[in-house]
Amino acid sequence: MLEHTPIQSSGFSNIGPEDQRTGFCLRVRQPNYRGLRLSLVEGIRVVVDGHEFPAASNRYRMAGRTYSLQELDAETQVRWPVGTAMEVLVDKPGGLAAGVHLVEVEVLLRHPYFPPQFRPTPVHDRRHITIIR
Amino acid sequence: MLEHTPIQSSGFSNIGPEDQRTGFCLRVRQPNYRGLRLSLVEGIRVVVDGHEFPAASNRYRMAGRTYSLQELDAETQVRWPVGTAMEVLVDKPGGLAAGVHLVEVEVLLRHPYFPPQFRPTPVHDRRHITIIR
Amino acid sequence: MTAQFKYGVSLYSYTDDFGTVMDLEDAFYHASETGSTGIEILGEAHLPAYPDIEPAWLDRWYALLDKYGLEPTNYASWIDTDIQNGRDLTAGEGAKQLALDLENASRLGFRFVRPKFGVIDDELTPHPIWEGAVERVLDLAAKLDITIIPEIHSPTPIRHPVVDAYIDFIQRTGTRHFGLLIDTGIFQDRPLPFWQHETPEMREGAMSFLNGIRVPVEQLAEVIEYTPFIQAKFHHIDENLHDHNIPWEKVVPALKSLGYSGYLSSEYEGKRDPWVAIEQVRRQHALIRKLEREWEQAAGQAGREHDHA
Amino acid sequence: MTAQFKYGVSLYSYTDDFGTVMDLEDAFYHASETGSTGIEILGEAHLPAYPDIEPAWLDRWYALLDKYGLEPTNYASWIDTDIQNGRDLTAGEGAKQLALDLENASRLGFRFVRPKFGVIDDELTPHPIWEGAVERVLDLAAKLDITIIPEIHSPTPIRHPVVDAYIDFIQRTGTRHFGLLIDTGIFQDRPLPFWQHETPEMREGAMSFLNGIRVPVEQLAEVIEYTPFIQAKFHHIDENLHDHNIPWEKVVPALKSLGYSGYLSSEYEGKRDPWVAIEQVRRQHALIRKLEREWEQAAGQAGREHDHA
Ligand SMILES: [Mn+2]
Ligand SMILES: [Mn+2]
Repeated sequence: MLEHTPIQSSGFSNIGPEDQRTGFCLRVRQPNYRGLRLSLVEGIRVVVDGHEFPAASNRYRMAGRTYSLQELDAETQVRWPVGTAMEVLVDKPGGLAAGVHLVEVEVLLRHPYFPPQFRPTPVHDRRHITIIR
Repeated sequence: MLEHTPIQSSGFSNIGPEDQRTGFCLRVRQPNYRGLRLSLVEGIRVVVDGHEFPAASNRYRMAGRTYSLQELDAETQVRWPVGTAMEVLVDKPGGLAAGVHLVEVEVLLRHPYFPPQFRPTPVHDRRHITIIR
Repeated sequence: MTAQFKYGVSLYSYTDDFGTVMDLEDAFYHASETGSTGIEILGEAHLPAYPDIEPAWLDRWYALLDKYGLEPTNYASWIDTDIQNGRDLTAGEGAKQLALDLENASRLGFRFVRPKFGVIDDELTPHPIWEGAVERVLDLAAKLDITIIPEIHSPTPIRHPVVDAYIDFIQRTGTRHFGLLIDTGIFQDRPLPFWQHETPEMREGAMSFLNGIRVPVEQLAEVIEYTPFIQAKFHHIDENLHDHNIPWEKVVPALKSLGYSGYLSSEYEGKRDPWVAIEQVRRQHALIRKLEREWEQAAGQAGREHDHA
Repeated sequence: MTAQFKYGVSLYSYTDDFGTVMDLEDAFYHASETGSTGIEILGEAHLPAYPDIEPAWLDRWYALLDKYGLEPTNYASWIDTDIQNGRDLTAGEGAKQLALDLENASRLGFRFVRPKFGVIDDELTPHPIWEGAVERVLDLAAKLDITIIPEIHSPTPIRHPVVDAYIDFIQRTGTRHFGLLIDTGIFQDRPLPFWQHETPEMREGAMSFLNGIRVPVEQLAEVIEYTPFIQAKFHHIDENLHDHNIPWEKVVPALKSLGYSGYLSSEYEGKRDPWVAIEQVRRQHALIRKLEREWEQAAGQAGREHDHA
C-alpha cells in the first residue's frame, strides 16, 4: 500500500553516484479516484525548499518507461492506475543535500468531463520528506 | 486491513433475529505491538452511550471459538495476533437501536515484562459508530 | 408491503482509502457489512490491469462476490473525448471504448454501464459524439443484456436539454438498453464545504452549483420510468444521523411513492481522511433504511385506517 | 576508514501501521528504501501463523529478502513467565518457549534472538527462571549458531545487577552464544511526552524513567565486548533533523571510538499516527549517517594532522 498523501516519503532519493549526483527522484501517488491514461496527465510541478522545478523540465517514469511532458501527451494507452506511484525525475546537478526538505507538488490532470475552464485541474500537496544520502 | 482505531466500524451489529435481539457484537483491533496468547488478555470492558458492560460479563470470539473471561485465562495456546480483530459479544436483550452510538472500550492486557503494578495495562478507545439495523 | 429498495455500495465511496488502507477484499467486506446486496465499481480504478482483466483476477472477483454475498450492479466507464491536447475522439473511437467497457462489464457480471463522456461547456453538455458512439454499441448492449445509463449529475438538473436528448434518443431508437442514472447530488439543498483551493469568487461563479442545485424531488416522477439505477450521493452525515446536504427525508418518500425498487448505491463524496468513508457509508445505510421503514409504517397505518373507514 | 556501522530497521518501528496501512512487503520496501541491509522482526507479530511458520510463507520470506536486498538480523521473542493469573512458567517451560523461537529464527536465517522474560519488580529484574531456561538451550543456540541477547532497556542502566548477572552467566558458562542487546533508550536525556492516561503523579513516581535515565555514553566501553547488536530506539526527530530525546551526537562518536561495526536497528517508538513512522525512520537514518560521516571526516583529518606532526 502507498502512503496516503500524494507525496511519498520512501523513494525520495538522489540520482547518480555519491560524488556525481545529477538530480533527484520523487514518488507521487495517483491522486485521482480513477486511473488516467498518460495523455490526460499534464505533468507534475515540484518545489523543493522554495526552489521550483517546472512540469515541463521534469521526466516521468511509469511502467518501466520514462516520458518527457510532451511524450505524456502522446501516450494514450499506458495508464497511471489508482493505487500506484509515478516517479518524477528532476534534473539538479549535485542532487539534494541529505536531510529534511519541504517538498511541494502540483499534479496537473485533464478531466474531459470537467467544464473546459477547469482543464487541467491541479492537485496540490506539501510536506517535509527526507533525503537519506 | 483493519481500521486504525481499536474500535472497528464494520462488524458493529445486533445479534439475533430482528424482533428478538439478544445483544450486540463489537470488533476490536489487537491494540498491542505483538500478538498475545489469550491468557494474557484480561477482557474488554465496553461502554455504549454511557451504559456499562463489564469485561466479566462479555464473551470473546477468536479463531472460531467463544470464550468467557475465565476461559480466556485458561487458553495459553490460542493467540490474538497483530492485525486481527476480536469479536466482543455483549448480552443486551432487545439489542441496540439502529443509529449512531458513542462506544468506549478498555482492553486489559497483562504484559509479563511490565512491573507487577502495571498488570494489567488498559488500552482505551472511544468513538462514534453505527448500528445499521 | 410495497417494493423495497435494494441497497448497494459504490467503491467510489472509498476513494483514497483504496490502495492506501484498503484492498479489494477489504472493500467487499465493508460493503457487505452494511447489509448491502450490490457492489458497484469503476472499471478504470478497481480493475488493476485495466483495460485488461487477468484470468486469475476474474476468478478472484467471482470468489469474492460469492464469499460476501454481493452481486455486481453498475460498472462506471469513461469516454475521454478530450484525449490529447488538440485532438478529440471520433464517434467510432468512442464506440470502441464503450464496447470495451461493455465487454468487461459483461465478463464481471454487471447489468449496467455508466459511460461518462467528456463535456463541451459549463452545463456539462456531453461531447456531440455521444449519440453516434452509443448508437454503434446498442446491438452489443442488447446481446450482453446490459443497459447503458449516462448519469444525471449536478449541475445538470432533471429538466434540461441534456436529459431531453437522452429521452429523445430512447424514443427514436426504441432501445431497451439505454436509460438514466440519477445521482442524488441533484437534490442537494445546503452548501458543501469549500474544496482545496476553492475561493469565495469561484463559489459565487462557476462552482455555485456546490451550494446545491435543489432539484425538487417531485420531478423524479418525470424520469422514473427511464431510471433503473440511482447513485445515493452524499457528503456528510453527523452523529445524530443528520445529513448536512441531501434531504433524504424528501428523497426517500418520493422514491417510495413512485414504487422505485432498484438500487440505491452509496456514493460517499466527503472528507477523504482515511477510514472515514467506512463509517459514513454505514450511517447513510442506517438513515435510508430508517426512512424507508418509517414510510412503510406510515403507509401501513394509512392502509389500515382506509380499511376501517 | 574505520569499521562502518551496519544499518537496519526493526519492524517494531511500524507498529499500528502493520495490518492497517502496511503489509509485510510494504515494510520490506520501506526498510530497504532507507539504504538498510538488515531487517529485524518480532516473531509473535510478523509471523502470521506464530508459533508456526507455513511453508508458503517461508518461501515468500526468502523471496522478499532477495528482492529487497535485506538480511535477517534479530528476532524478538517473549517468555511469558506470568502466563496465567496465579501460575508462572517453570524453567523447563521457559526453555521450551525459547527453543521454539530459536528454531523459528534459524529457519528464517536470523543470527540473533532477543528473549524478553517477564520481570518481578520495578527495576525490571527478570524472573529467576531466566538463567535455567537459557542454560538449557545453550547447546541448541550453538548448534544453530544463534546468539541469545537479552535487552538492556530503560529503566535498567548499564551498571546494574541485571547486567552483572548476564555477564556473570557468560563468564560462568563460557558460552559464545549469549550476549547483550543495548537499546539506545538508556541514553535518553530529555523527557518523553506523556502517554495515554499518564498523570503527572505517575510521571513523578513509577514512570519517572520516561524523563530519561541518562546513562553516560562512556559506560558503553564497559559492555561493548558483550554487545553484538544495538537497537537504535528513538521517539521524535523534527524537520531540522534534531532528535528531541536521544543524544545521537554523543552516542555515535562513542560507538565509533569503540570500533562498533554491528547493526544499528531502528526502533521508532513515538506517535502512532499512520505513516508517521516511515518518515521518522528515514530521518533517523539520515541523522546517524550524517554523524558517522562527520566522525570519519574528523578522524581522517586528525589522522592526516598526526602524519604531518
Ligand atoms: Mn454519481
Ligand atoms: Mn528495544
